[in-house]
Amino acid sequence: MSSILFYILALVALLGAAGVILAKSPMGSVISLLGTFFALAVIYLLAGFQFLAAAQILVYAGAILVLFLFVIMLLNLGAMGSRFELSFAPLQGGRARFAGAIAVALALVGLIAAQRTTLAATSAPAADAQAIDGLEGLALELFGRYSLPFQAVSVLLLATMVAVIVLAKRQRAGEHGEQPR
Amino acid sequence: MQSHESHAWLWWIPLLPLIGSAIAGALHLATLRARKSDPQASAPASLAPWIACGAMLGAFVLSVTGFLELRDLEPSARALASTAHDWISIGGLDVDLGLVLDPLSSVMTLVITGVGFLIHVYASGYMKGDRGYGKFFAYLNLFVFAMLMLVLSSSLLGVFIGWEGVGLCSFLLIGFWYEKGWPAEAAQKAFVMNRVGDACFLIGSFLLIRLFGTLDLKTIADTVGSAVSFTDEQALHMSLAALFLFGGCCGKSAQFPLFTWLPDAMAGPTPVSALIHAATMVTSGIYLVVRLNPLFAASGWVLPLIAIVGALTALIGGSTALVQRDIKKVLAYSTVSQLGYMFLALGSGAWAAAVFHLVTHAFFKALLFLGAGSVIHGMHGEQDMHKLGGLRRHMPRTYITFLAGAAALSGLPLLSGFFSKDEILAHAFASGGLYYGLYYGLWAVGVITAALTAYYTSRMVALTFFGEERFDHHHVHPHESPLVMTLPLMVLAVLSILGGVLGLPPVLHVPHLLAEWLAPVTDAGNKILAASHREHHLSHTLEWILLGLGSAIALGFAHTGFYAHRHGTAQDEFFAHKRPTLAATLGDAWTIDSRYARIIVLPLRMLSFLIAVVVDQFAIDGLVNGTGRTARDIAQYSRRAVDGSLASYALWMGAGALAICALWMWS
Amino acid sequence: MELVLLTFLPLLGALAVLCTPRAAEGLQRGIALATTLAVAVLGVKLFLGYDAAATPYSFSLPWFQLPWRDGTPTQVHFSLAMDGISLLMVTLTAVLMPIVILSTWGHVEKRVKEFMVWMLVMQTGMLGTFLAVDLVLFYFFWEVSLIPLYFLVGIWGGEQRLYATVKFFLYTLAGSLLMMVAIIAILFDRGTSDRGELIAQLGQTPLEQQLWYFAAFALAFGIKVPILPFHTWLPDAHTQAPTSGSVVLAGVLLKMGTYGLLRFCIQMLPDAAVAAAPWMMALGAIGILYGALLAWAQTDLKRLIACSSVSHLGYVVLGLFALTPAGLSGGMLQMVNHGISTGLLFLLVGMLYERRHSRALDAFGGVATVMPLFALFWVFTVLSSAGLPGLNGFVGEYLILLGSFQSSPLWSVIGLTGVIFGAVYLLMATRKMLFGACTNPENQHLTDLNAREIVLMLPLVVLAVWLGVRPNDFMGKVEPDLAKVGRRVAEARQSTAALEPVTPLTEGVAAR
Amino acid sequence: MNVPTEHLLYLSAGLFALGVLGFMVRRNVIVVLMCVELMLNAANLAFLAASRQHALEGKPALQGPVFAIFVITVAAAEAAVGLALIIALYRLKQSAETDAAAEMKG
Repeated sequence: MSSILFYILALVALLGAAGVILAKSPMGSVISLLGTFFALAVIYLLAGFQFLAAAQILVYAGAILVLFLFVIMLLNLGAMGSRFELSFAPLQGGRARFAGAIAVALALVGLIAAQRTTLAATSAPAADAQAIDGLEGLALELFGRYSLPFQAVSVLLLATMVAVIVLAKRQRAGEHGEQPR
Repeated sequence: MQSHESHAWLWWIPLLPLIGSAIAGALHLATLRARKSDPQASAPASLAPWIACGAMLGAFVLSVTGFLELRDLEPSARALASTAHDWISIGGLDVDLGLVLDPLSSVMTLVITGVGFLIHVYASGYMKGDRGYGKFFAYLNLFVFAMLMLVLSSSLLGVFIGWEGVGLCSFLLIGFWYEKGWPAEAAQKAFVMNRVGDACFLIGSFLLIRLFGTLDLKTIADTVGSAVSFTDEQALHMSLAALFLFGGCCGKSAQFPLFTWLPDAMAGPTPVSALIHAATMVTSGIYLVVRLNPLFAASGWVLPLIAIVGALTALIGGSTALVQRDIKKVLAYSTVSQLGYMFLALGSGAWAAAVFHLVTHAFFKALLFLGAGSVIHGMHGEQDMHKLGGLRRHMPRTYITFLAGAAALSGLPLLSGFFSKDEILAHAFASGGLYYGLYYGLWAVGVITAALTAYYTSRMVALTFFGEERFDHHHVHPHESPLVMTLPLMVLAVLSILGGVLGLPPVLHVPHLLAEWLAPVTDAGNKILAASHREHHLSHTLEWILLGLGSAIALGFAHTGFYAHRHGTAQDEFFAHKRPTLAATLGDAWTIDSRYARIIVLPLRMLSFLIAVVVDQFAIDGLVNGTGRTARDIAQYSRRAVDGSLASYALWMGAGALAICALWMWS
Repeated sequence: MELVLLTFLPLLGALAVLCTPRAAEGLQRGIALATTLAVAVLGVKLFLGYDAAATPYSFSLPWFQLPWRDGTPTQVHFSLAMDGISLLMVTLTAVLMPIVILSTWGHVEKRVKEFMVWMLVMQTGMLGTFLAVDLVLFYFFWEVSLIPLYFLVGIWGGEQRLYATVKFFLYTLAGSLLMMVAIIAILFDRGTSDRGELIAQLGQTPLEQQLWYFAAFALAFGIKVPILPFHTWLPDAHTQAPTSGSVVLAGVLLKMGTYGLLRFCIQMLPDAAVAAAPWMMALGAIGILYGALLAWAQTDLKRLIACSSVSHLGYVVLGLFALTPAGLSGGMLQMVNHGISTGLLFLLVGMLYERRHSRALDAFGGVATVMPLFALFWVFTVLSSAGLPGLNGFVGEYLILLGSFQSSPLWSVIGLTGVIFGAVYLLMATRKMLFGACTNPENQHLTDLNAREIVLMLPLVVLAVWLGVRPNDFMGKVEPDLAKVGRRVAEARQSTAALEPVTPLTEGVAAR
Repeated sequence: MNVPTEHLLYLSAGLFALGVLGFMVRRNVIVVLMCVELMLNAANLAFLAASRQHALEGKPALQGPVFAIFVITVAAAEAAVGLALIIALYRLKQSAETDAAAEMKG
């Protein structure tokens, strides 16, 4: 029964992704992206990655998408739906076809790669009920072998915050009259 | 069997002229500054001729003492060797420089220093007042040094030092009056043609090294002389070596393929023509062949080739001299013709006859050149016979001596030219049977050329000294040359007349002095010739017939030539008018020289232009600059791709990702 | 120890010149001349003191280490040594430099300080190249000698000096980079970059690999020599270089190429040399003819001499790759001869250029009447360059042609025609320039050579005559080492039956 | 769910392809950023699919989820910076068009 659910969710995810591209206004694409994220979260759940499903929802859907929403609202891009008609129009014909071809080719490559991975035929998965990413296993892994990357990521986040503040600060200086060059 | 103690004094023979040349050169350079201001103020330089003549006299005296010392030794041991200085011992090549005075080289040194001394004395008068007075004598002495080295050296490389040395001096002396422009071109032509000959000479020397491992002339001659048999590979190498050495001789002795430089060499002062282009340098080819006569004798088909080339050159020289107007050109072509005779003698195996003709030719041709020089000197540089005439009254001494020389050249009986030339014809006739009668043909060519010689000599005498005076009198006042010039003429005249005594024909039952004297050198060659049954004897009757025929031709054609031209240039105009094409071709030495220019020089110049501009500039350089340019173009093109639009960057990123995946897929 | 002094004395001189104030040109010239003279004296002392039998001068110091396979590091040494082969070239460099510096009095006026510094640095580079034993050190000095010339030609050169100097620099650099690749490959293949050991060891590397090393070295040195297709930089570099630059370039730098060919391509890789000999001889012989014909069509005097250098070095290549004792010794001797005769030619052209500021052949005519002393020196040099017996050119040329005749008569004969063309273009230039009537008014009042210029040329003239008359004094010291190379090559020839020379005739003839 | 891993990988490939397409085609910077997020998610999915496969074969390998976590954090950081840039860009150009920012021309 759950495998059918997987195929439905896969379809939802693909449609959501298509929606992101085809949506007329950024708001539309944000919403379809949200749909994709939820579909993926459930897939992770089905595949036995409870923690990651939660992470997916919390971080991706909760934090990043909200950030996108803020920005769209801040710059009230949503309203300028009409202007974006032009922007939606894909690039001149030639480029679009070229891009399409690249995308299709990449998809093919992905498929072939998937094909080629010599995965043993999956007999009926015994029980993917209990979570693969059990917390204590994950924590041992994360803070054991991967402690260095973990620290690195923390530094990365710090750097990001500094960057964003600097970018933002410049804005305020802008308001005091002199145009930021 | 060589005399073991070394004769260091031999080195003084070549060194004296060298020192003379150095001093004369130094004097010339010293007075350079002085003469820059006042051209005539060359007081110290006037010492130069005395030094030069002194050096020549010293060398002559030493040569005579050497000759006498040789005469005392018994024939087989006649060789005075000097200590050999180790010149090159590099890379497996051991060449030591020594001097050897043996019968052949003593004859040559006597001729060189003797005739040379006379010419030096003559030149001190002829060149007086010339700006480069000291320089002239420096070059002349340097030439004699090189010639003596050529004749006395014991190894082939020593000979080559002299060989190119004389080429250099002839270049310097032909181009002596370089301000006039065309002598410089004649000098360059002479040097380059000699260089062609020298290149063949070098190849010959390589072959000799490969065959004999050494370049010492004595060992080579002895090895070939004493060898019983040769493998055919060795025979091939020997004939090739002989051929290439003969190529060298052609270049130096102005034989058929490489003779066109000699007439142009008349651009130099007359004493130079006398010394270099009549008596000494041009005879070096004959000296080399006689020196290595065993090699040439043993090299089968090369001897007939030499004979053919000799006869052909004789004919070309003789026929061209018929129509020349410039007196020195007549003598130049006559020299070419007489050299052809000598090589004809060598080709028919008569080594002594060739040397005999060489000696007599040195006497009468030097005399004729100096005579012509004194005519030119008297006529203030006029050389065209059509503007001379009737000079016998103005220059009696020159006239008489010139007459003696002309008689000897045309082979009038009892004179030196008669005996030497007819001996050559006799030998050619004697070996007539060989190579299905080739030599009979060559003998016939020889006889025809003898007739032509008599004709053009008498024409020259008639046009110059007889008939009405064809020069305008108020400008030109012909006068007799001073004693210092005419004295050598007289000495040479005596030698030309009595020269015949050196080699009287056997029919007179008198020993052939020169043949006996040269016997130790030429025996090996004659033995080999005899071994291959090419030895030949003439019955007495045949000899008398030949002698009679020779004198008849000489007298007859001399007579017709003289009377045709006694009154003036009518005969020449008549001939030019009736047969213009023949006159033209003959005048230009069968147009060989112009053909060389068209067939060899022009294409080479075009090739060099082609290489310089097309291949070098365009192709190779183009390639080099091209790589530079293509690099710049690629950069230019790729710069355009970066046009700032994010979308295109995204596209390139996508394409890049795809490329990497594809690569990964196929790897 | 003297070798280090010899190599780095010029560098000290350069430093000394650097410290002098900019304006004190006289002082700078003085220091430069003094240094070069000191080097010359030391060079001659080393030459005279050199005894082939005794161990050659050598000096070695560990320089730096490079990680090699499985941890054991290879040690690159700073090692200099002077044996027979480099003896002549070191002495020539040492002797030539003071003459070059003395010649700058006439034509270098602006920025004398940098000029002297660059000259002295170049001398260090050149001496180092000839003395270096270690491959890496050789490459280091090779580059040190290359860079100064870039500035010398670039700053003090003629009109299109930039084009010429960039072309020259990139061309030579491209070649030398390939050589560096080969050096690194050898270093990591054999674990040592010391030439002595390599000579012993490289014999075992497979022929195919040896051929690759040979190709790399031959290309780098071929560009420098220059061998035929890579010669187009030489005429441009020479025409635009200042006189002293041209003399050094022709006198020594070109010989680094031929020295390299002898040292690395023949001595170190004999099997490959034997295999490639026919091709190299072909290039050499055709180079002679090509260079001669090229020179014949030139109108610029310096360009003509540059093309004649291409022809003369064709001789050296022909000689070296004949791989016979005569060829090797001839090649070695011709390297020195070419340095002397072409050096003299460039000095003379420089003097003419200082007076007349033109190099075009047709701008002159009848110079001999106005400058007889110049004419004397010019004709002397032309004869030495054309190989007149009795002067230096002949001995080298004869040995080369003899040596190449022993291994392949065809190329020797083609090279021999070069003798004829050699005379043609030199005499053509002499005739156009010296002889004929002095019509051009500017030529009428040219001043003849002054004392400095004559003193400048005397040592070279004396050397030319001495080499021509008594070559054994110089080659005696070189013979043993060249004989070793000759034997080594003969063995290689036996083992690779690829090319056997024309079977030499039984010496002498079936004696009686 | 007994879905074979290939299918998960097909889904991931599909998502990735769409993400790339959007990334290249869309002119609006924000949408481009979203497509980037989409691509990152596709990568996450692939990681987890592989991890699942190992778990099914009996030897659980936790590299997959750990990497997924890192990908998420990086995506978050990237999105933050991207959006900050967009705001700055908007301040400057009053437009979020990709063609607006063309000063970096070669």
